[in-house]
Amino acid sequence: MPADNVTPIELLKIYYYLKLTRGLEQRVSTLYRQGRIVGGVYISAGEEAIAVGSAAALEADDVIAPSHRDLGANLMKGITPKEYLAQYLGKQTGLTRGRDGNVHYGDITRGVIGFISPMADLLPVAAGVGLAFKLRRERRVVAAFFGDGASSRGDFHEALNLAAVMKLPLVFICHNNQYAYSTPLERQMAIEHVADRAKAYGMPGVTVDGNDVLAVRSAVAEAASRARQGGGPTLVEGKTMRMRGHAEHDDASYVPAWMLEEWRKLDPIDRFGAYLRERQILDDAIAREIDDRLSKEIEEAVAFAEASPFPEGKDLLEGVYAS
Amino acid sequence: MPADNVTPIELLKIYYYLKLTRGLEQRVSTLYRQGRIVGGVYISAGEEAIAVGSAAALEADDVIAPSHRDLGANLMKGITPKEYLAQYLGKQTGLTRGRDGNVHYGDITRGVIGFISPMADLLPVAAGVGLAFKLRRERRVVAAFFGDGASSRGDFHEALNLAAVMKLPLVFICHNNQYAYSTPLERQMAIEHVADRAKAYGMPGVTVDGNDVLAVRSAVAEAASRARQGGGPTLVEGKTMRMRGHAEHDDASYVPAWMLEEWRKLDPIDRFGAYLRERQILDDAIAREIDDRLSKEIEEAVAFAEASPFPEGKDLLEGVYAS
Amino acid sequence: MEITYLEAIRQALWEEMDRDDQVFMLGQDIGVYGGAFKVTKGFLEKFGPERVIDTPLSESAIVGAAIGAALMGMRPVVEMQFADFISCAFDQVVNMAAKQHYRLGEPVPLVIRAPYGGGIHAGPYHSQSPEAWFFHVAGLKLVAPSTPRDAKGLLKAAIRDPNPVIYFEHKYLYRHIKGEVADGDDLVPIGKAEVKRPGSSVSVITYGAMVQQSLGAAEKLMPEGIDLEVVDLRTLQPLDMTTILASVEKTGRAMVVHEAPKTGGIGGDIAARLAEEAFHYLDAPILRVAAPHTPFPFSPVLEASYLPNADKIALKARELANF
Amino acid sequence: MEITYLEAIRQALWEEMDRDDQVFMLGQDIGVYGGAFKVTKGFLEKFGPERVIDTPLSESAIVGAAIGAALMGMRPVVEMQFADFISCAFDQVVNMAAKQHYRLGEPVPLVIRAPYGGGIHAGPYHSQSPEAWFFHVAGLKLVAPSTPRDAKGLLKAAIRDPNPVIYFEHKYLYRHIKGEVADGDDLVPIGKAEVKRPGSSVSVITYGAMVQQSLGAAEKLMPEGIDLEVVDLRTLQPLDMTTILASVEKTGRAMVVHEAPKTGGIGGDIAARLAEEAFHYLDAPILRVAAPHTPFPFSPVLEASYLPNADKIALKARELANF
Ligand SMILES: Cc1ncc(C[n+]2csc(CCOP(=O)(O)OP(=O)(O)O)c2C)c(N)n1
Ligand SMILES: Cc1ncc(C[n+]2csc(CCOP(=O)(O)OP(=O)(O)O)c2C)c(N)n1
Ligand SMILES: [Mg+2]
Ligand SMILES: [Mg+2]
Repeated sequence: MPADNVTPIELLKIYYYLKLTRGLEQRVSTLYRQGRIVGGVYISAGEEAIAVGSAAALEADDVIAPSHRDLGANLMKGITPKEYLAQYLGKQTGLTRGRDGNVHYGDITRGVIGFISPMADLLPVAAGVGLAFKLRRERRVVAAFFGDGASSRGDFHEALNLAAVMKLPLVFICHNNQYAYSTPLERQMAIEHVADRAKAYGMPGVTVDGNDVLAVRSAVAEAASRARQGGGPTLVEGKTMRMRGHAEHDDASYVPAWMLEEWRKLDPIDRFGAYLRERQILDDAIAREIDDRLSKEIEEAVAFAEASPFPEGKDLLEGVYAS
Repeated sequence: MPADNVTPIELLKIYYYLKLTRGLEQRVSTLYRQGRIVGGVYISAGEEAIAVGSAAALEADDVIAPSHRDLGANLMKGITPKEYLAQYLGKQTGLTRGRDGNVHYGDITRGVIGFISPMADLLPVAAGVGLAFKLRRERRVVAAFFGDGASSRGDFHEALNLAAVMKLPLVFICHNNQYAYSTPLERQMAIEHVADRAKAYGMPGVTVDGNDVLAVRSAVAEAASRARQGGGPTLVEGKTMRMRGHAEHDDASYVPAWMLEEWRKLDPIDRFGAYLRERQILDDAIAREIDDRLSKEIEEAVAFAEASPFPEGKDLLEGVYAS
Repeated sequence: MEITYLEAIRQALWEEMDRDDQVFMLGQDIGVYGGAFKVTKGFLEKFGPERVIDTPLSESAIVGAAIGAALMGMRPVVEMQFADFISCAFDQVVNMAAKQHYRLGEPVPLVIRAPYGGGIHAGPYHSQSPEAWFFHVAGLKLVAPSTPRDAKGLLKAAIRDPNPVIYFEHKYLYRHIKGEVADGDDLVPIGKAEVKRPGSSVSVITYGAMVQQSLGAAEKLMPEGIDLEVVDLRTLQPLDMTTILASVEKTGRAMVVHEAPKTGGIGGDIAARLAEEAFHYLDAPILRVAAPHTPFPFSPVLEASYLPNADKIALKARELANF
Repeated sequence: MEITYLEAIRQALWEEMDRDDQVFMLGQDIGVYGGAFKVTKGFLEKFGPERVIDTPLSESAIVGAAIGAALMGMRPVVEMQFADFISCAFDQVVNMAAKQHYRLGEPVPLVIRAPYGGGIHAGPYHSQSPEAWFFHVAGLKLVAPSTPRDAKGLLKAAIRDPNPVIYFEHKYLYRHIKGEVADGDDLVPIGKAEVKRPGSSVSVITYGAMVQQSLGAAEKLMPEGIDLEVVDLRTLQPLDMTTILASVEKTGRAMVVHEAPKTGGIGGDIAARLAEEAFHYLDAPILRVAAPHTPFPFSPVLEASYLPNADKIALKARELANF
């Protein structure tokens, strides 16, 4: 694992966010099974390292354009577990005040572009945020996430091309998790690496082990630093695996069992935990302390969300237009 | 010039269509200047070799998806000069019976998908024609044309990716004529060759001298033969130059004069003519005969188009739906 | 035997695929997975991967490719995973598919299945009812069945129609409504409305999921002596004005009900036509019950407030009856 | 001094760019070339390439990027080369720009300039009037000026508005209409219609190029003692129902006129609202004069038959006045 100059405190922070991501999503999955969630549930289990490693490489005032498996990055940008859970429950205290659901939230003031469903739609928008930085001579970077599936959409192409031509400060980050819903890679593209698509735009394309959080961090840090210096965008692909169904209603029986077994051995949190223990940054006591803090934070979030009010029907018409 | 096994008769046919294309377009340009044309006029002067060379590489039952500078290919597929001129004049005898104009015509029964304005829109459609061939086990190929500018559109990306994944019998052919309207290549893409975009799809990408009609023919023939044998699509880029304005209203003052001068020396018809003379396939007598035949054909077409009636206003409502 | 709306759609697809080997399906996750709503479960096994095509995540290419295959005389049936994503293929639908026959006389026998509508707690991007956009576009036919029988009969008719047909299948109805369907070829003709409940007081002109709600309103109002006539449009384009006008001539009172937003919805057009063509029969204003001018909201309270239902319809119908 | 409609647009852009350095423009060929219609001629020289950005041929990326910059508080003004190509950016407009404020409370101060409309012999892909699609989408504002003064004042208001505004500028009017504009900041408020000609017999509710035609119809009918009131909507969304209703209350007769196809056009909504809200004032059916349900045709004869004009308006207005 390429630790670069990451301090132990930072390493523990990364560990914390990896665990928080997994813990929160597991909790939401349980709530889903109990029928306490409105709508579908999208889990990033097994690929948290891409979101967390990427966000760990950014500066505080950088912006992210998350996709649907980037809870870890959202949390690192300051979205709270309470907001996250309230969103899933359709509550007034969620970031969309119940107007939108599940993973469709964001807050531009905290540097998170609000995710919407149509895959790859955020990529041109992210390019525009980068354009604003460029025009204003701000040394800020946008990290824009998407899946292997999303890379088949026209908006992916148009956005990466635009960013490359205009040398915008972007890092495009792909969760290559082998599937788009039920569709395996070989039915999505005739290339091996999504990073190869970078060649069509004249930008660097890098493939990393997406389950190695420090490898992701390092690749994104390098790309972000280049972008910050005016060197234009980079495409970073993290190879990983979607370890659950597309959403929690999907048992993913179309995924061969051996694939999941192989990838389970590469679990990014297990691996990073082992690494931290090896480097003696983590031990049982710290791990327990972290786990305790996490479960407290998660349960508080659940309690908060469940206690929160629903939006009121009479508010329906408000806020369609800004004034 | 890679003549492969092209017979003298075929070579003369290619020469004829190059000259016919140029002659017809020059004639339309003159009519435009005389105010006898409805709407804009799009000319392929200097890049006829791409359309003609490509069409010369196809079998009779192959299909083309032309773009707006592919008159040469349309003619070779059997669209007549009369139909072409009637279209420009908005006459009932045009292929769209006056419902559409200038270069927006086609005839699927002759293997020409009707071109429409939004750039790159025909590429997915061409893929679908290729899909029909594949599903029906017909050994036919689709040649789909587009410009450098069109390659920035989402539909370009989606179509090439789909064709590659499904191994469809397509040859994607780019007129890289250095400009999209007033926009030079470097503001459209950060790569040198449009053919590099093939790498994003796992298909072969070939760059040829677009002003060498036999080089184009040879590259397309190779790609078509691969496609016909189930080997999937290829991207062929012909380097050329748009020698006139985007349309005839545009004086193209944004194009540096030296560029036009350089490219004029590479005129595809002059070069091919010289080659034919060298190979003693063409001489003054044959050239004169061809020129005579051409001017006759062109003038007949003009006369036909001018004599043709306009569509009648009362027909406006007809044919919106097929029955 | 009573079957669900979803099963009726499945049967229509199955029988048409069986009947005509030129019918095939393209879409995301329709093969191994059987479609996001499992409409095409079992089709891959029966008809094979050449006729049940899992595509990359590329709506524009999917529709474009279907157009291409249709131009060659095949009968593609496209599944949009959600109608919301038809926005990503909008250009192909309105500029390519819709205009082809008018321009060139070439039929495009294409069906786009658009799972639409709300009531399933799925928020702004999985609940929209976008039919009005297409209602404004000449060259498209639009159908929106409300019962299993119509669902089956209209889908069969759509597949056999030589025009591009958008088939709006309501997601809420999939499993919420059951009914008889005839065996074999019980085609429901495109362009024919059906009076689902005869009545004398007020004509309720509606379609899709609002047919049930309107019938519910009729039940509610019966004890008050208000007798609603419920006209189910079934086909939105072309509109069956004969049936609509006959109903309004009888009742003298008209309201239009749909789930899509009122502003710019199809109801406006129907009301406008009545205001012009039925002016003499009308004893009261024409009312519309439809969603408000906001995005589709997620949280159940907001969704309930947003969607028209039997109570809201009854309220307005009473107002009208007592006018 | 009288200036053209085009010059008025140019002035508004120029003055707003000058006033606020957060205003910038993106589009195809707007820089060196000055735009397909030369609206932005001279802007590159004055404001430099960072604020007058020539983009690749990528409508979706252009709109998406503008949304991103708007999210950061900039004031992007996008030029579509023709309104017809907004179909290629449809998803970004309706799913991203329109819903952002409702979902997240984040303003998107974006202007899309859409050169629309016919009468210029430009056929199906360079003549469309697509405003009705967007009228159905909550979160967008739509303006469509008919005079130089409104063109200038509304564009300034649009640029300062915190919402996404589509600015429909009519291509036929560009150089066909002249008028006075006030010096300096003469903003025309969004949401206010204007009675362009007071009259007592019939209210003609219209916008865009049809305002002139309606005024022409009024002239024609004067000698017959028929006195048209011409209400110019100017803003299509939000509709100024107060002004519309006041006019209809006065005249008791209403017709709606627009160039876009009648079926599914905005006129349907206006007529429907009148049929509901003005039932008591109406002495006659509400008529609509608009284009028929066909694609926009190319040939001048067909185009003349297709487009509404003063004669067609006068015919219907006479019918209504004599009702
Ligand atoms: C334009 C569009 N089409 C279809 C969908 C439905 N859909 C949601 S996620 C998904 C698969 C996405 O795959 P990928 O981008 O690889 O992300 P992953 O879910 O694997 O993380 C699909 C088809 C969508 N959201 N947007
Ligand atoms: C989607 C779309 N946007 C804009 C236009 C307007 N337009 C017509 S041709 C053109 C430039 C095309 O450039 P290129 O593809 O390189 O072809 P060339 O004209 O150079 O042969 C533009 C911008 C269009 N037709 N379609
Ligand atoms: Mg994936
Ligand atoms: Mg070009």
